[in-house]
Amino acid sequence: MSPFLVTLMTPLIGGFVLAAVEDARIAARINVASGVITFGASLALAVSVAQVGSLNAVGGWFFLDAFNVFLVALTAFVGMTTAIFSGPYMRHEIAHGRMDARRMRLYHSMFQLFQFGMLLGFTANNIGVLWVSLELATLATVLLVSLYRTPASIAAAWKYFVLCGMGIALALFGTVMIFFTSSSVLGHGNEALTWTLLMDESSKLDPVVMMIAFCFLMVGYGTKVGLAPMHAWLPDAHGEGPTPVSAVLSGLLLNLALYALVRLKMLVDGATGTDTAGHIMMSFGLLSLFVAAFSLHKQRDIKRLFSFSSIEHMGLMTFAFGIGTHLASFAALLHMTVHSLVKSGIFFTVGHAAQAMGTQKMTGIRGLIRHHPGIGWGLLVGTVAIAGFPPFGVFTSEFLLLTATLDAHAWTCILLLLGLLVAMTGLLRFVQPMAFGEPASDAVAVRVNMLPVYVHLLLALMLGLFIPGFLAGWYDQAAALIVSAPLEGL
Amino acid sequence: MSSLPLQIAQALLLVLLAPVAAGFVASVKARLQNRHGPGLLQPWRNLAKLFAKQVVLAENASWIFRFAPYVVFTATVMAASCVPALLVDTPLSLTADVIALVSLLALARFFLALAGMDIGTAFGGMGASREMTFSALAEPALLMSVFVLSLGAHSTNLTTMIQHTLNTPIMLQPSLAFALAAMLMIALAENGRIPVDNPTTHLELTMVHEAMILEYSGRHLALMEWASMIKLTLFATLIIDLFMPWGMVAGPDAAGLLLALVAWVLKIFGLLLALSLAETYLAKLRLFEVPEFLSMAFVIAFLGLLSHYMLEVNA
Amino acid sequence: MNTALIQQIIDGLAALMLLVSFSLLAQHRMLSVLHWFAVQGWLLAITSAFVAYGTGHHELYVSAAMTLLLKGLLLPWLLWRVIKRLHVHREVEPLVNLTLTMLIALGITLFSFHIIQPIEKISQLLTRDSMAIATACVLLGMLMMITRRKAITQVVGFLAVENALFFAAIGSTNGMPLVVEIGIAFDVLIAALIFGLFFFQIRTTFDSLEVDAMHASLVEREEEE
Amino acid sequence: MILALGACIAALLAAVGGGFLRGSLQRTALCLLLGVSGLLAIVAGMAGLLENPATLTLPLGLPWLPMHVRIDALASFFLLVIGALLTPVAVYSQGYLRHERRLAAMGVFLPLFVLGMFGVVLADDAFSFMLFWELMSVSSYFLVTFEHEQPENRKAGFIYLLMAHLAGLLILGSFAVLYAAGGSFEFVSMRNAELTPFWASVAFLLAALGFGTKAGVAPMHGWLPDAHPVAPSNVSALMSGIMLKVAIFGFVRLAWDLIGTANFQWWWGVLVLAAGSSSAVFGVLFALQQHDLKRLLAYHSIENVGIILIGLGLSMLLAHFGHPLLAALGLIAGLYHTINHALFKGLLFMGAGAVLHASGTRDMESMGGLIHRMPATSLFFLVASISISALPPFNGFVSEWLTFQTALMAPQLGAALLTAIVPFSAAMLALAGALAAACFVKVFGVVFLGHARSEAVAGAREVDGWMKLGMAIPALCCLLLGLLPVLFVPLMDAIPRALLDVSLAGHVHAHGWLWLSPVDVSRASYSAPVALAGMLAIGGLAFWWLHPKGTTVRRGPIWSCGTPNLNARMQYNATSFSQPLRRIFGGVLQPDEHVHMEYPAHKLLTKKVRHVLHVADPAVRHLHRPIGDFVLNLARIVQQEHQRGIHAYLAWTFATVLLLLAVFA
Repeated sequence: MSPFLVTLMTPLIGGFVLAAVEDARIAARINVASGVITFGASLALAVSVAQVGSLNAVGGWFFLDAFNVFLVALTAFVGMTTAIFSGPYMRHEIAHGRMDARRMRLYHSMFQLFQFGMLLGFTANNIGVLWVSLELATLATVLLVSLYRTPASIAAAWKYFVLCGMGIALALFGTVMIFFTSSSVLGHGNEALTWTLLMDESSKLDPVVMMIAFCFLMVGYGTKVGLAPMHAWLPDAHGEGPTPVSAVLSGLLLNLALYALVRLKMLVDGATGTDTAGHIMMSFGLLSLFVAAFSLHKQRDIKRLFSFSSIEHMGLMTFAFGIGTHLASFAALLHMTVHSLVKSGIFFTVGHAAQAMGTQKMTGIRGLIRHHPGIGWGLLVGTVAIAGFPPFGVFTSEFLLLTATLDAHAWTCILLLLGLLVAMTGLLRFVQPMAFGEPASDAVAVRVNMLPVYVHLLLALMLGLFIPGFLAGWYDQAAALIVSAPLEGL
Repeated sequence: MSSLPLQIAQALLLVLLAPVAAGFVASVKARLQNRHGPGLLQPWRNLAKLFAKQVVLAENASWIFRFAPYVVFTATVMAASCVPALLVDTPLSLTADVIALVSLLALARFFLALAGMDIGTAFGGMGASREMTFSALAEPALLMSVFVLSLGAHSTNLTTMIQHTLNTPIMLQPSLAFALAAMLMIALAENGRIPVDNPTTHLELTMVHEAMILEYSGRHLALMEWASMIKLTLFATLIIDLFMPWGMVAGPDAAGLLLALVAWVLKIFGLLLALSLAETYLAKLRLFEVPEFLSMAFVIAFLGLLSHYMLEVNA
Repeated sequence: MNTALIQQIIDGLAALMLLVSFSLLAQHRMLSVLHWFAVQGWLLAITSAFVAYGTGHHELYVSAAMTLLLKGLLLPWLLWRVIKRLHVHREVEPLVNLTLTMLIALGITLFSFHIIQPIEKISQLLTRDSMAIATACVLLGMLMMITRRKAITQVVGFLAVENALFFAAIGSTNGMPLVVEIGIAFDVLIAALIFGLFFFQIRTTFDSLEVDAMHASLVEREEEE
Repeated sequence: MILALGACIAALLAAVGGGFLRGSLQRTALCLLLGVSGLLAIVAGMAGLLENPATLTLPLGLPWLPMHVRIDALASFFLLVIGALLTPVAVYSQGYLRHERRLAAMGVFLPLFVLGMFGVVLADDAFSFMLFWELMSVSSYFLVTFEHEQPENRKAGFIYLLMAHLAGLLILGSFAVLYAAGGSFEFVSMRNAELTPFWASVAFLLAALGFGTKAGVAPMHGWLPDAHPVAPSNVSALMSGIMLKVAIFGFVRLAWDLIGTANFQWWWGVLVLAAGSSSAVFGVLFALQQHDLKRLLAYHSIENVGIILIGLGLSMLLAHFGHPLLAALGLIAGLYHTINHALFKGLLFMGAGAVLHASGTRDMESMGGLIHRMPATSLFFLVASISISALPPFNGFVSEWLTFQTALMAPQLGAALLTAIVPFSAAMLALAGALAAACFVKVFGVVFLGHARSEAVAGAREVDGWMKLGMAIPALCCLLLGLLPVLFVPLMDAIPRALLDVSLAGHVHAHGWLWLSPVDVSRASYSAPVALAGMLAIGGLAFWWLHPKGTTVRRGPIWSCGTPNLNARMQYNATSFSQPLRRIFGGVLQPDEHVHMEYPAHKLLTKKVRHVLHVADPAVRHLHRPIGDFVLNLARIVQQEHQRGIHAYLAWTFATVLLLLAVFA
């Protein structure tokens, strides 16, 4: 059985198995095991892809190139660490009566199904299937967000569901429109939705239709990326769901949506031959950056805080992909990686912090370093990393992004810098008092599992200091795929 | 080069003459106030008496208090010995140009003020505070006038400046006039003379210099007093060197030296006469009018600078 | 029948589709909303059947059948049960009064015609004209979601959008590939189920289906100190 | 080169050691390794100043941009500066940290901080420069918030990191401009970049703002007086002593080396000169009003950075008007003051740390009379005070004297306006110097002289040998650098040779090793050795003459104008000392000063007098607050949009679709 099928099928099977497992402990183990298998397989997959460049699987329904294979590996990795983290975390939740066995079953199986949706989306070669899988992942996470059954969580899930449902519907409409024009080129079969073929024929597609389609796709997938002004669902969904879910939402789901957007942008560019689509993405990116940066200053809930930071970073990536030069795409891909790592790491820490202090209110969280150095430093260092300070990878990618911007649109640099500064202030003003100072009296000791956090931060650190050759190679190829221009200058 | 002994002799002369000069000022003022002043040598007698007396120290005086008089004295004398009085070109004048000279005096002032703070009386602190404040305000004005003077000679090296003045034909230079005015005002402030400070007062609230040395006695007091007298003479000599160096000799020949000596003494006493007149006819300023006095000095010096560029450069 | 006739029939159906979307917006009573929604489902089924017949894409018959079952019968029935079980108030409570909604709806329709009109010429399909209608229907569905207060009306709006999409797929592109169709249908089904699930949760937690009630809970959850 | 890297590695090891060891072993390892690293840096610096530049490429960094490392004259000099202070501080810390619990944080971040500074100095491409620069900022942030229980420390740290980040971004912008011109991040290609005057000015302004912010130049200094005092004293010593200098280094590197003297505009120099003079005066004026010892020293850092900038600004002007030799003089003056300030400010902070250590307070109003209890500390502190007051024969004077001499070259500039501006800024420099002297009379007088003003201070004890040694070394250096500039300036000569390709060495000791002469001995000359020797001779004579045989002194009570029982609170204190200046410069300081009097019965029978004084920093009042409020208001507006219901959000999406369609389709 090929590594690809293992990668894809393990979560699916895992999902159905876990739906049947009663005992939460065993379920957690299976969860981890499935994560590990998936990751291993995805690594094998990555290696094989690295050898042959790109490969089609299952009769052209799936295909892998440098762009998505590393995203697959990343997804599998974060999924694995999240599974590892969620074990003790969820046990604590059960112990404190926020969860029961039945919902744990739902949780585990949905978690795996979500993974399946993600991997399916990344590997699908058919933009229709891509849409379906994104919808699948969304539906799975909707159930996860409402897991606690608290009024707030249900309301959040509802908001998430309705807004994303609407968004996704628009995306579908965009897809239909693409089909509308492509069917006249590639006939009425699946070919008309197969990305690789579309890419080859993209110049033949009707520019006007493609532009309209892109408008719908932009708003539709943009909603799921969490771009302002369609981002309203994101803070609630992150804030109310269980922490592992927040971690994968921020770390993975947004990536998938952005991935879809970029894939389709490539088609649109091919059709229109202008970079209007790029400019649209850039403006959405900047808008989100600013909205998020300023919103950061007014948060009360720690998880909402970091979800706004996710919006900010998604804005950055969208902006970078919008620029569309090789360097920019490279930066965006790098940023995608480090953001997933660091942000999910932060969410792990935040979850533990909230458990330790018994609240998600930032006013209630104090003196983490004194109370539990692991959590405190984890949070502080994580924040420093996400705020774009070296030697962490976020700094590297933002550095590259800035230079790319300077090459392409020098003056937007100023906006970018302003946004980054405001955002960094907003994060720090809240994190500092939480990490520092004397802990609150009613803080409880928690069994924490900081290993995933440290692993993530270390990886981000490594990416900040030097990018291993194969990874750089991937980014390079991927960037080359996104823009068929060679890496010049540097 | 036999000028090193000459140099030392000249320095000695200045140091020994200083008390007499102070005595001269005192007696002239006495005359102007229709009193029989003490003789010219009265300061010398005072010093001799103080040197003989035993020192009484406050209980909590630290080594700073005992160390300060020597620093003040030596720094002042060192400065004095760098100033050409008779000879234009003296080896030691290379040691310190005008700026370094001024900062030697600043070193003396620094320790004087520290000594004032050492005992921990209100007086000492008050004196130190005021002294440092005023000197700080005097500094820019002083530097500015030095700047003006250096414009002609392109140098702050006293010897060069003197030579420049000697070699250029006597002509009225407004910039120099401004600089002189500023210099005189600063000299008054630096030496704690009326209208800035009254060296003879012991009225608590008006003392500046006296307040700092209030606790001194015996040889320490003597050194302090002597240092301030030397400083007075030093400034007089400095002004002479910068503005009216005529009569100074380049090489050591007996006749020339004698002439130079006479010229120098006359000029010194001339200046001091002017000083005593000023001190008699001027009233002491209120404390917070002093800053205005000094800033006026600065403005004058700056005008000197401007007038140099406006009137003299292209001329 | 000749293609011209089918062409006219399909255009007629498209017109009906638009009409239904408007009447969905215009309803006062919950049940009639459901009725019109069911009608929309039937329309879709019929359209796809005709298209299948007209174009000879026989897999479209399958999707016609699916549509009939899912959107013509199952979903309306589900929603109907929900209303019965939860004793939802019979009135539709609009945020914006109906006349204004209608005006906006007209404007939107014009707008979508303006947008789509230039691109319809590029397609040789006998059903190309319906693209504009489909766009209009999508936007009208969204309008419905925005202007109705009840959660359940939002759902109907959502499903109406889905229908419009489907109509676009059938009408203007002679149907998406079957795999995609099935996938989409599958998702819609799940979505509907989840909606149903939600209604009970919302009902039990908020004892009303007012969206604002939920929002209030979120805000106060955030404000609470 | 190897040595320099050795220094970095030692620092890295120190970080590891500091992180993982525990107890006294941790402290020892930390201090030992830091000391070693400092020594290596000194040697490397010396070697680098004498040898030709060496470059190296490390297998780190971006795939297509490995880290480039280069040790040239400028880098070597700053290595020397860093090492010269790092070594004594390491020795000092061995004693200072003895009573410090929870060293872990400091153990990691102190060495990383040092490593960051080394890295900045050695970097030869923009990426590694920025990497190490930010590393320096972040780790120093963690050091500032080391004692994070006090909220004010956290606030200080926050402002500090914010400003540091701002500075970093500005510098990044400047690099970006150079990158756009040169096409690569390597300094080599930036040096050869063709710059239009406009872009050169943009790059320069960005760099000046960025490095100025980091160096604490007024008015971007707001973070400095808060951040430096709250850090542990050994850290404050490094921050004030070296970190600000690293900012100076960055400025010189960018302006002189990368942008290049050929691109200088005349107004750049004026700008730097103005910034320098204003910060010099501003810094010392506010320093005079402080009564928190370390805060006072922090303000003096602002002053001294200003002095350095005056030298550099003069150099820029002279370079622009084609007097490379004089420009070299200004550059040397500025850099000479850089190392001087590193030494004496480090020493001062260490002294302050010793006092804090012994008396447990930073408030000068409760100190006094420490000279009797801490003789050694007070001696070293006195040395530092004389040096910073720019008095001969110590080092502070030499550099300020050189700066004056450069200023005296103003007539060579030609342009009439400048010939008036330069003397004015020189006068400001004089004012600043004299005020500094006043300030340190106040500091030394209030802290070490007089009577103890509190119990804690009365019970203070002298610090241990490590700390004494740590303070002795820089004190000695202050004296040596003051006495033998003639030997040191030629060592620095490599820098102007590299940046302005002129050599000053010949002119400096044209008249023999005794006499320091800026350009030509007939212009001006200064000989500290002769002056010192002369003073010793005269003093010795006087002493010998006045102490013929066993002259005794009698101790007696203070003369108190007859009032009985004087007490310690009747002394002049810090606040009263600076009262005249507070009144004279009231316009600048805008002090908020009230005297509350309580009269029980009659105007003449005063019961209680309370004096309230608060001098707020204008940067905070007129810069930080307004900007902060602006951001918060915007944030409020954005937040309100997030308080709406789901319909509103749907409407947003809807509107977006319509907008996009309307615009793009």
